[in-house]
Amino acid sequence: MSKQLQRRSELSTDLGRWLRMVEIRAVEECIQGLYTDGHVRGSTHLANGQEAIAVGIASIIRTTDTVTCTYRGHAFALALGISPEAVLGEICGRAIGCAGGVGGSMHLSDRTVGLMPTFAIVGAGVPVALGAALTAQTLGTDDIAVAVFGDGASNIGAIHESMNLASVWKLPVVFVVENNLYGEYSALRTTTPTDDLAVRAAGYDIPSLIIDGQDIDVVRASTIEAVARARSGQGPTLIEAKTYRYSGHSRSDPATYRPDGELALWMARDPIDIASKALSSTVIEARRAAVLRDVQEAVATVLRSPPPELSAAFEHVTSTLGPDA
Amino acid sequence: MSKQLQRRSELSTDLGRWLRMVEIRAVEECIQGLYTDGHVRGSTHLANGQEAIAVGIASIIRTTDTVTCTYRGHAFALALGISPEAVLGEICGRAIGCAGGVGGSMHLSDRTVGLMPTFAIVGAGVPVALGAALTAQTLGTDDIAVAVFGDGASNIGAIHESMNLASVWKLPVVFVVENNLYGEYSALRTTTPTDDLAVRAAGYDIPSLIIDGQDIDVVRASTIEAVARARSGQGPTLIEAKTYRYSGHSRSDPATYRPDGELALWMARDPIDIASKALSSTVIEARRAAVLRDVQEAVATVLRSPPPELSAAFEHVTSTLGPDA
Amino acid sequence: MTKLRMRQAVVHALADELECDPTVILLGEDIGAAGGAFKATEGLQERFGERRVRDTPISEMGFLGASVGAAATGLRPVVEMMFVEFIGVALDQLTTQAASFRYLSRGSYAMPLTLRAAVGGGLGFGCQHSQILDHWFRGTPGIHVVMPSTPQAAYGLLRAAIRSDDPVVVLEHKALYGERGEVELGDAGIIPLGRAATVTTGTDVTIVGLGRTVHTAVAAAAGANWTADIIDLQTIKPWDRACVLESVSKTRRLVTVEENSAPAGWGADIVDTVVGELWGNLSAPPHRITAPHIPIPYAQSLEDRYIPNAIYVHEQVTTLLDTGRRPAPWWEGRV
Amino acid sequence: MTKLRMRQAVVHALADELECDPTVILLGEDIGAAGGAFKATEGLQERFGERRVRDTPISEMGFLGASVGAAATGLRPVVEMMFVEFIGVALDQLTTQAASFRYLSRGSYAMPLTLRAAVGGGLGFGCQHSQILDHWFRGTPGIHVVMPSTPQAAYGLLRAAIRSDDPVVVLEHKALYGERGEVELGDAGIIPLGRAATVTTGTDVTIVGLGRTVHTAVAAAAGANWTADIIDLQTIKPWDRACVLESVSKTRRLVTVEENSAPAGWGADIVDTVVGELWGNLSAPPHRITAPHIPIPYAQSLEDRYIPNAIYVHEQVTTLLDTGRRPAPWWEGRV
Ligand SMILES: Cc1ncc(C[n+]2csc(CCOP(=O)(O)OP(=O)(O)O)c2C)c(N)n1
Ligand SMILES: Cc1ncc(C[n+]2csc(CCOP(=O)(O)OP(=O)(O)O)c2C)c(N)n1
Ligand SMILES: [Mg+2]
Ligand SMILES: [Mg+2]
Repeated sequence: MSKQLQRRSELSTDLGRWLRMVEIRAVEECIQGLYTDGHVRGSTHLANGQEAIAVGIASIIRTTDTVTCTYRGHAFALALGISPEAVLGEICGRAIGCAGGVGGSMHLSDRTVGLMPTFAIVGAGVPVALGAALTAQTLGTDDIAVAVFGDGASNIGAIHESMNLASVWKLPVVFVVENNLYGEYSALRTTTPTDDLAVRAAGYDIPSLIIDGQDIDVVRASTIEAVARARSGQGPTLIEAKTYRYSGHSRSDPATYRPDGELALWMARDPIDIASKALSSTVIEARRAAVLRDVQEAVATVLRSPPPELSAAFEHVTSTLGPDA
Repeated sequence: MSKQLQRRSELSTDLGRWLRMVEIRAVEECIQGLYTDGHVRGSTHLANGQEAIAVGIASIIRTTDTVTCTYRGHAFALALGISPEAVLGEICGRAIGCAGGVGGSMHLSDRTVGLMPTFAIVGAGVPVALGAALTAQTLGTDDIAVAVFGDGASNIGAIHESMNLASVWKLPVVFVVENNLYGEYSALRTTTPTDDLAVRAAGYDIPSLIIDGQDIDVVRASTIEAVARARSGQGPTLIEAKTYRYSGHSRSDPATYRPDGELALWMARDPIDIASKALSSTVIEARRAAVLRDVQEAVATVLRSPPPELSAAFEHVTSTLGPDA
Repeated sequence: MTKLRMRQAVVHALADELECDPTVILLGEDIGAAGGAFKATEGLQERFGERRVRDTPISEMGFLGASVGAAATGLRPVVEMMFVEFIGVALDQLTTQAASFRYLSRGSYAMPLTLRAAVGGGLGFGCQHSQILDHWFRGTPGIHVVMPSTPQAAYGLLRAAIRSDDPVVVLEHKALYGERGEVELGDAGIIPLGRAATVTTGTDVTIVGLGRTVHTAVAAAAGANWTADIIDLQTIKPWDRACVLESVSKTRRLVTVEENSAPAGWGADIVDTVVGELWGNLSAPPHRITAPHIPIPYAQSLEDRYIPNAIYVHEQVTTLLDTGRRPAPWWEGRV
Repeated sequence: MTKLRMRQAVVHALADELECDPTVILLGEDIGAAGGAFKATEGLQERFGERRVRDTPISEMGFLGASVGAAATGLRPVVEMMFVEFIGVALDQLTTQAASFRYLSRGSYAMPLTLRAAVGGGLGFGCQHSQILDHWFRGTPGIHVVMPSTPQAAYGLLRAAIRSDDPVVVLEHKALYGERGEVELGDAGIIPLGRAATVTTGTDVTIVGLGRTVHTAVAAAAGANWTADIIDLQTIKPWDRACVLESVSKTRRLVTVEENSAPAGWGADIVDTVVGELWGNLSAPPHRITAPHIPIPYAQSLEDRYIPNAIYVHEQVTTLLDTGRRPAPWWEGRV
């Protein structure tokens, strides 16, 4: 079994899921430092605070299912099974990165765990997820697709078209909107007339659920329901997971636009804390330390590892005709 | 007063509106013949059966209001005040056409009556209408905009984005969906999961009305309500007008996809017939004959009139820099 | 060989691929029972079913995006865009998503996506339904672009496009759908991507055309006091350098004929390459014949003048050969 | 003169137009309190209010379309597209709607729409946030396209763009936002559309750059054994034929330097024009220096190599002048 599949299978227990959330949080905490030290270029988007959604979903779906996710994709990448080395390697532009260092933070992927290259254009991944669902429907497999997007993305046309299309064609797809209350620096209420986004599902005759995205058991339960509907040919479901990103939108955003106290309120409902309740505190402390050590080691490995060869830039541009010469 | 404004003012009476519907029907009936005789190129889209919507709306709004409408625009163009010569001239590519013959059937317009060049790309006119509303809101006039689109267009992204934007910004706009049950050769139920499109308005917190588009008085009443809301700063309304096009989608479509009897059912509720109920039959028969004569004369005028000069093709490409040289 | 109209050749190509590969599916607006706005999918839904020949809602971004996802996961979707301009509401999915999928996944995902679109002027559809717009796609690495000139090319290039593991844009000129020609069906009729075809051979000039302008060039050469290698480019991207360079090495003169205006037309890159490769071996400046840079006018007389026709191409080439200098375009002084 | 970073020059241009014309409004994502992703609208909402400096939902088609309608009816909207790639979800509104509005209304409606977009590579944003993409707009009649190289040009071209009654696309290279320069503010600082600027004069070659590559060219010429007319194109469409032709008439050699790859790059049309107009008066083949035709890679070493740099441009020009032949690009053999 590959390392990624092994990692994915670890999500079958409460402890395994909790540890993955811990790992995600730790990896993201390293990124800020790597950025400051000049190892991360461009932009990078942390999902700290949103770990329960990624891990909850990853723990339910199969590796032959497909996930399309956004630039805010570290959590999903790690949850689905990509290793910290491959994620951090990509973010730092190293050959060991999951895209060999040519993609960067916004384009993490690994087909063996079902993660398409994460999408840097808002909304773009949603119709693409429909396509994976269409393949399953056409070939008669019972694989499904999960399309993850943000509250801000809800206002882009691609998502409207996708909801309608998925409903008319009864595609096996689960729409997951991570409603973290902000799209970049804009609060939801300034860009969207309703507080809940799930209300739109009715216009497409799609069943919807509004859930607490901070509680992994809630995420899992609603995912089970939506996935069952999809696999059994009953079509799409929209899950709106209320959540929060602790950091700003991207590495350059101090998030001063948030009202005082809002962050604290959400941190009081931290998904890792919530999930820890079910676990014995002695066990988890030891295991947490191991995870943190592994993440530190991954960082060290990445920093020791070389950038891609120049030839990597010329590979995989097209299939047969060479690099589109 | 210009001829167009004069024509617009004629819509202030039941009789004037009825005559305009008669005129529209007559003009469109000529088009099929003009097409067969080789005077109409490309494609052209009749709105026969839908006249009450165009005339009803035109009779309520002001000439300083803006209308964006589709390629199926003959009815709106004539209703708003453009003359049969200018409409038919454009469709036949003559210099007297409202776009000087360079636009064609899909691009009718006249700024003096508020009609922007009609839109040949599905959905494209809807955000543009928002822009006219934005101008009014920004400059503090109480003009409004009307965005007309079809049932099929409801599934395109531009409309979703526009509904949301108009709602958040409380723009003075009236969305009018002419639900004629078909988008090209596709029945609504094959492309859209719900029978009513107005249900989507709730997702944007926009009030909506589902109306009988064949009864001009109903169209007028709902337009008055929506326009009042817009002018008084209370934001957009969605009006879904149930209607039917008697012809196929465009001149090349025999509309064989329609179930037997459907057309007859709708023709039994013809908008011109319905509107005639309130009028004295002796008056209307004489006036109808005059309108038909005028339309025949307009056709003759158009057929006698020259195509545009070659120089017309080079004018109005850009403003100052010449034809974008 | 079978005599077919171009639209029928398209139907045949689609049918043959649907037949021999169960992963091929078609998507587009009214391509099913209606057979497509240009009847280029006629009968296919009846034959292959509603699952494989899918009518879509009017949601270009949605169904093009879905095709991207389907192509990545094992299908070979062939998307019909009724008019190429409609890609303006969905371009992202082609040039940003499909084009970089393979690259970003380091080859894990292939992208066997074919996008057919009707293009070109001459039929009075007005300025928003008559363009070629190859420049929207030509600048993007990872995408191939082809444009057939004949029923055979429509058949052969489309089958090659569907078999390609990369996104291929197939631009079908709507004025050619009704044209007839002999078609070699079957695998022997497949035309590989990236190869031009020499239509006539001559000595004085190489004329490169694409789609409809190939016929314009042939008509322009008829009865001329010069003879030409007329090359049908077939694939615009990547275009066949070897074929063009070999010909121009011989004729020492190049003319490209396109229905685009100059600023972003495909001829410029060919002129540039020829200038670079054959510097010192040219007897006249390579020359582009294009349309003027104005929206395509509706009225017949104007649209007919807009599109480069055989008489104009004949005059232009003749003047070029006579004078060794580029002739002015017909609209000079108007712009 | 005031020393400003390019981003500040943009703020000044916007502020001056907002100040002197009440119909100017700004729209874009997070351009208000946040001051824009690149801080090129900083402080403007505070100064001019929420009605005139509007944060938009993430709805590019919606707010670009609304800007088209606003421009037609009396406002002068300036739209910020955070990254030029995002226009891929809204292109229709620019190239199909805005571009033909004046034409189809026979001049009744003007279209004073300005679309600013951040472009270009070098900062590690990856292949979907680093392109120039001028080719998306260059083929469309009715649209102008400019790209500033300095704070002065950013100020002057943007003010001219806002005052134009036509749609103007302003491409701002994100690597230049932080660069400083002296800026002449006020009306005297306005730079008319359609005019190039000669940055340095020389005798051996004319180098045409745009945006960041102007600086690359200047650096390449420093200490070279040749001297160059370095021309900053400023407006890509319509580009300044008179300026370029006059210079090449003198130097007899042309090199264009662009951050695009070759197939749809702007250099080709310039090469084509120069070849046509100055045939027989050139001492070397006009030459285009471009990036390779691959997605822009993320890793720094790769991205740095991707973008034409001063050393490479120096080598290329030197070889061209030495040999009278075009040098091969650095990636030859790799593609
Ligand atoms: C089409 C498009 N428009 C704008 C952007 C810039 N952008 C990147 S992330 C983002 C905010 C998205 O917010 P949301 O959907 O709520 O997701 P979140 O970042 O909160 O996870 C924006 C505007 C983009 N990448 N693509
Ligand atoms: C973006 C786009 N996609 C497709 C088309 C082709 N098309 C023209 S009209 C039409 C049907 C529109 O149906 P509907 O909105 O119901 O309006 P109706 O024609 O019934 O008035 C289609 C698909 C187009 N013009 N633009
Ligand atoms: Mg968000
Ligand atoms: Mg309809």
